[in-house]
Amino acid sequence: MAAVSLDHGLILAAILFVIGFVGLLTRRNLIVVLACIEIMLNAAGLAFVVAGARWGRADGQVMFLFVLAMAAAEVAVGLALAIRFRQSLGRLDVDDADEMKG
Amino acid sequence: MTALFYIAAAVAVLATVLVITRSNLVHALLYLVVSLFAVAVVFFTLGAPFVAALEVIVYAGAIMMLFVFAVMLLNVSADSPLRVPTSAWIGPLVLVAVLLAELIYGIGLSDHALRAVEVGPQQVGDALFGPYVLGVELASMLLLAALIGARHIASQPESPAIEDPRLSGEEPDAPADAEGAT
Amino acid sequence: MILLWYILIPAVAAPLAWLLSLSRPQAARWVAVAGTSLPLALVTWQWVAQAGALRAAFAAHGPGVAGLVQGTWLADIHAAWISPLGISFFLAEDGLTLIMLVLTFAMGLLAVLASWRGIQERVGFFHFMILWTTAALAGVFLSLDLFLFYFFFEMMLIPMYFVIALWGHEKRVYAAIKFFIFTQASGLLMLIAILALYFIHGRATGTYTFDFTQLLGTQMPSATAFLLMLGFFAAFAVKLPAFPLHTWLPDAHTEAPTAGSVILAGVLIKIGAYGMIRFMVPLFPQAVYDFRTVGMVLAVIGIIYGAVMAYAQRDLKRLVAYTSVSHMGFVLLGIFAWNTLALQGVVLQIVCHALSTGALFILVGTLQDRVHTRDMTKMGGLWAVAPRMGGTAMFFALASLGLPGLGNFVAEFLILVGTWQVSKWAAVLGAVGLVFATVYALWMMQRAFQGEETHALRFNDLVPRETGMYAALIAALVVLGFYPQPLIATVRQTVTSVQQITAGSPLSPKPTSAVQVGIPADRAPAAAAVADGTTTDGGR
Amino acid sequence: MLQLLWIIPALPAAGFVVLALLNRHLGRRAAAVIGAGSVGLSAVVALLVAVSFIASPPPGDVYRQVLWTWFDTGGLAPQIAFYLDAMSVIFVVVITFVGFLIHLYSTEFMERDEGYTRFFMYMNLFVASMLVLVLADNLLLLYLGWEGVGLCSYLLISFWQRDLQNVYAGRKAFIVTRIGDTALIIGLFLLFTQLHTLAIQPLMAGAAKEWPVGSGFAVAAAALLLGGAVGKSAQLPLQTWLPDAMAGPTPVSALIHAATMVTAGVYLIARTNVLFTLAPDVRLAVAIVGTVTLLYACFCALAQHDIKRVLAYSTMSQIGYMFLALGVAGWSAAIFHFMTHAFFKALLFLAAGAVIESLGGEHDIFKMGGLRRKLPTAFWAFIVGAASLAAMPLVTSGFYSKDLIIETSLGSVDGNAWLWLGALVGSLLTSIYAFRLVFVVFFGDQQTPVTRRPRWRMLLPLWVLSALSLIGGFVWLPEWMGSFHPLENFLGEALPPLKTVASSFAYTGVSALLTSLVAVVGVALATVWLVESRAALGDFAARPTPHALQEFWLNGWGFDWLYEHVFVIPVKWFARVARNDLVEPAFSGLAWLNVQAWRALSASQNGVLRVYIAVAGVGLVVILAFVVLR
Repeated sequence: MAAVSLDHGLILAAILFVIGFVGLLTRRNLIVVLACIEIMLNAAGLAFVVAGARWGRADGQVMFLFVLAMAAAEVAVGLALAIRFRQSLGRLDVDDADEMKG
Repeated sequence: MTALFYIAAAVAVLATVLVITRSNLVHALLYLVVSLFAVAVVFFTLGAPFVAALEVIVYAGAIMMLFVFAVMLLNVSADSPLRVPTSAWIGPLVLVAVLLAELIYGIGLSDHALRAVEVGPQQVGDALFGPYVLGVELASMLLLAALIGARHIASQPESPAIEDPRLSGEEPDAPADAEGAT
Repeated sequence: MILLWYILIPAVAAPLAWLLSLSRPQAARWVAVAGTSLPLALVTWQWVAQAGALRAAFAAHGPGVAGLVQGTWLADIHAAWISPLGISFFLAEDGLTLIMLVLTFAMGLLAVLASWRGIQERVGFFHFMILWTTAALAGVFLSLDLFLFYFFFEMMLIPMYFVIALWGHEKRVYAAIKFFIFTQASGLLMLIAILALYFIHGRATGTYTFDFTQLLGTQMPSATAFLLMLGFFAAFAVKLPAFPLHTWLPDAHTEAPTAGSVILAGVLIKIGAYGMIRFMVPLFPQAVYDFRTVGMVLAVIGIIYGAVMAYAQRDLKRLVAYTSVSHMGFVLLGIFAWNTLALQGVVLQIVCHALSTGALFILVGTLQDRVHTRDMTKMGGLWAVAPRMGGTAMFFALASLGLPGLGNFVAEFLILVGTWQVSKWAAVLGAVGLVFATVYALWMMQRAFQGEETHALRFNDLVPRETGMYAALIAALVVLGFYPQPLIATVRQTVTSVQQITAGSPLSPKPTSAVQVGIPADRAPAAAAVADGTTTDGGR
Repeated sequence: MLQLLWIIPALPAAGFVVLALLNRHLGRRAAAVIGAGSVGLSAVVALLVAVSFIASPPPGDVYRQVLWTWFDTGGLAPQIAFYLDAMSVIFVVVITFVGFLIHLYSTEFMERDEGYTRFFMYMNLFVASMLVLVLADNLLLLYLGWEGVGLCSYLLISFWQRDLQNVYAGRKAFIVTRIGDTALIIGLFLLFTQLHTLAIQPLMAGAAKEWPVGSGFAVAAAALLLGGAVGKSAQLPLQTWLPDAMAGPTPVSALIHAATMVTAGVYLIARTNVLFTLAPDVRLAVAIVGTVTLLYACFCALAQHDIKRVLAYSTMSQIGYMFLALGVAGWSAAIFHFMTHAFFKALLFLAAGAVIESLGGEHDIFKMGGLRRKLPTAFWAFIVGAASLAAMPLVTSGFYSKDLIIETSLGSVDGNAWLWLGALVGSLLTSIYAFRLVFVVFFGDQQTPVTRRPRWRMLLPLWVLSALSLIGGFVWLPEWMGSFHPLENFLGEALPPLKTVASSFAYTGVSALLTSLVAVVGVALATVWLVESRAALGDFAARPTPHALQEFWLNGWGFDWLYEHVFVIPVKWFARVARNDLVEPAFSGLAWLNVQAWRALSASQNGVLRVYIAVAGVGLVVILAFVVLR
């Protein structure tokens, strides 16, 4: 059960985080942006759990739980905003939202 | 068990890569679900069964469902795929490569503990309602706020833009594009 | 307790003037007159009553540091304010402060009288600002707690900004903002210096306090001392317009209303000089000694550059403003010379400059009210139109060029003699500055008052109110010119005790030659002992 | 009686204050009475004090009256105190007496002028300042008088201030003298710093005690005092202001630019003669400045058209003689010449004033002519004045004082032949231009009609001064005319006696004969050129080189042009260039930079979300790099 080296767990979390970040930078569709944020949050949660596993304490998993709650809340509001976004701007392209420039 | 960890890790990474590269949105979401399941398996191999379960139930189950519903509601698939010229990928990739290198180097500095200790739901439960009881309350408030917020934002009066072209009987493709183009 | 009245009376009169003006606008003027003349009477009474005490303080204690530290003040209040931080409400008054207070209230009263006809709209609010400035100025001169000093230093800025911005002339907003930024930015540098001093002293002696008398002589490496001195110097050099930092003055003075210019020229720019004498040099004598050559160069440039710039101006008020730069160059020269002669000259120059330039500003202001322009090219031959005004302008132009027989000459002579003993070339260039002073003063008279009446301007000559003001100022200048001894005696105690504090450093050489520091020979050795015993040299 | 000393300067000062305060309400008559009266009273008191000083001399032949201590700080404690000794008695009497005559003259001369009260106000202030200058016990009080007279000279030169030319002349006078005053005040700094006092007598004693002959400090102090004297007495190089100072009314020129103020420099050097004996080469410099100036002024005077400018250059040259006398340590001789010069030069100026007034303000001598019969008093006054100026032998006071100086310039221990020769040539030229003036103005045919005839208040001073110009010299007869020289003995109490070389050529009969002969030859030449063959002179002057030379002399050897280009134009250029403050760009530049920075930063907010996230990513990378790699 415990032969897995924790470093690899952290490396996995890092890779997932990084992939999420790339997605964030390149995709222009709002839904995909939200998804990428989810990936990054998930990677962060993974890191917490790995840390908890390292010390054998539950704090890691408790933190994961909070991350989860926060992610859920974030998605809910995010998607609601997506709907409004779609209504007002017609398209879900993130680059349209640039009134705040200058 | 370690083999399972590596397999699951590989699946997770692959799935995540596919999420951000698929042009079709629904495929992307589904790959995301796969990735979440893979991560759940990783949790399991790391000796955190409670969290693995949670991952499956809440993350894959609830949050992804929200996404899917949103996709359906927003009728997104009809939009023109918002492709970014491949040249635009180079910048972020370089940045991210540097970031990854730093993270891995940082991780390399840690004390390379080998043994992952099993942490069952019992301990998590004690911790949750022990020192972290305040955290739980706050989380619940957060969720409540998100709930009301999402409901309020999403329920604005219908605005013409969202009318589904097909209902109004015109040619489905032309107006969508025209509409899309504005 | 009397010190509190000096700040409270104008401070209370300020809102009163504003409120009363809502019902009857003219009432604000009388409240303002009361708000300034009452404390003026108070401080003059104190001056007369305490003159004996001043002489006694000097005779009995000798000018030892004791004079400054152990409270042989004329009056002082020491109350805790924010004690955890070591901030105390510490007001104290000695000869120099007394003179500055007299000047503040006199100039305040003059400003109110000068704007009797000039200011018509928002009269109450205007007098609120004037009285608030006067209260803040009184606070600045009285406070000996560095934090309190900085508090009043900043508090005086806001009303002055409004006076210039609301009642000024064409480019008033630009001038007001420029004045505010210049003073505020340099004030912040001083704040940093104060705080640094506060912490250095705290760490060294364990007691964290802003009390100036305790901060005196804090030990610190000379490089830090130099930096802190520069912080203080920045603030005071901007206030006293020293050469490179003076560009705000012409704009502020030109655009300010008459009352604003009078207070600005009369008292505000004197805070720079007062601050240097009271705080900067005693705190960092060694640093000031290292900085002395640069300081003197700036002062001399200020004198000559100010004079030539005054000559170059077309705007009459701007010309008078640049004369202030030139005169304050003398003050800076005297402060860096730092011996009895120079310092007495500085104090006398502060008073005489306030009187002569204040009068010139009132004159130019009232002329502008009559002729509706400040441009000298549009004037000419006004002597024929208003001979009394021409005569008065001639008198004050002569005062500003340092004509012997008037106070300015005695001041400038003392400063230059004092500077000669420190650095000969500075005194020579300062004396050359006098020639340039003649150039601009006579140039002003020629362009504005003499020559042919080119523009057929018709306006009435001086009204009794104005003649009364000018007569008082003329009398003061002539008395100071022929018998300045009362003023010198009042300030003697401060001048010698301030030099005692810096006696350790090379800034003021050991008072071996009694003549140097003006102590009667018999007590020189005793004073020297006092100097060695108590003062630890600040920042050797 | 000596206690009344302080009243002498106090009276004119009081006159000034009264006139200043009641300016508007005084009629012409009242102003005249107060103006001339105060100086007259002061003259009376001066005479009383002089008589009592001579009759019963105070102990040590010195009387010191302290009024109050000016101020006392840091070792400097000047007192407002008056010091009366033989020399200042002479000065006070001459100033007040000649002053009164000129005030009386100007009551009529300025009659039709609208600034009547203002004129007498300034004149009274001038007399008061001059008296303070000559009576000052302290160099600082002397400086107060010194600047006071400079101020009054400015106020009076630009008295008719409607015409900007006069105002410019007044400004030029005040600024040029102020340059000299700067040298003087620096001298004061040096003297106080080294000798710890400014009271003249202790200063002189201290200097004599502490400074060896020729010591650096003595030379520097003497040179600086010479600088001040040169400025005020219009000697080279600060002489350009005197000819322009003629823009003022004629009584002003008579009082200030002939009799009193311009001799302030002579008084200063005579008063501080100890310093000059300690610095022999500076004293020699005084002699050289004197000689060069007197020759320069003679040549300029020959070429002038304006009657007053001729007299101005003549004053400059006569003061050159006084400087020459001081330079060769003939202190008393200089004072004697001051006295006689005051009489005949005031006479010449007042006579010129009468001529100008009667010709309705005409200044150009070539437009005058043939006034012999029309203005007899002026004519005879001019003859006496010119004769005294040219030092006609035996008859005029000028002969006794100027020839004494010429004799001393060779005979004194410190004299030398070159100085003597310069003085002699000067004497020749003086008599030429003096009588050129007389012949051109009073002989030949009349060109401008006489409109107004001077009345008694203008004529009386002319008569009195003519008398004084004739008999004034008998107080100090030369050796070969018997040993009657009371003035020399009287001045001997205050000033060191002249040390002479007994065997020098100067004291032989031949040189005395030569000096008096020179004056007569001069007059002869003038008569030949200007009366007999005037036409011949005219065409000689028309030829190119003499005309150019005349032009060159007319505008004072080009000094004005030189100073204009060396000093005035650069300052004006700098003023024009730096009109709105050289330092201003530094701060407005700061503001501009601020604006550019704002513009650049706002461009970075381009609204694209992904750019913002990328920037955040870069930030993350940097922070991680910093955290991880450290």
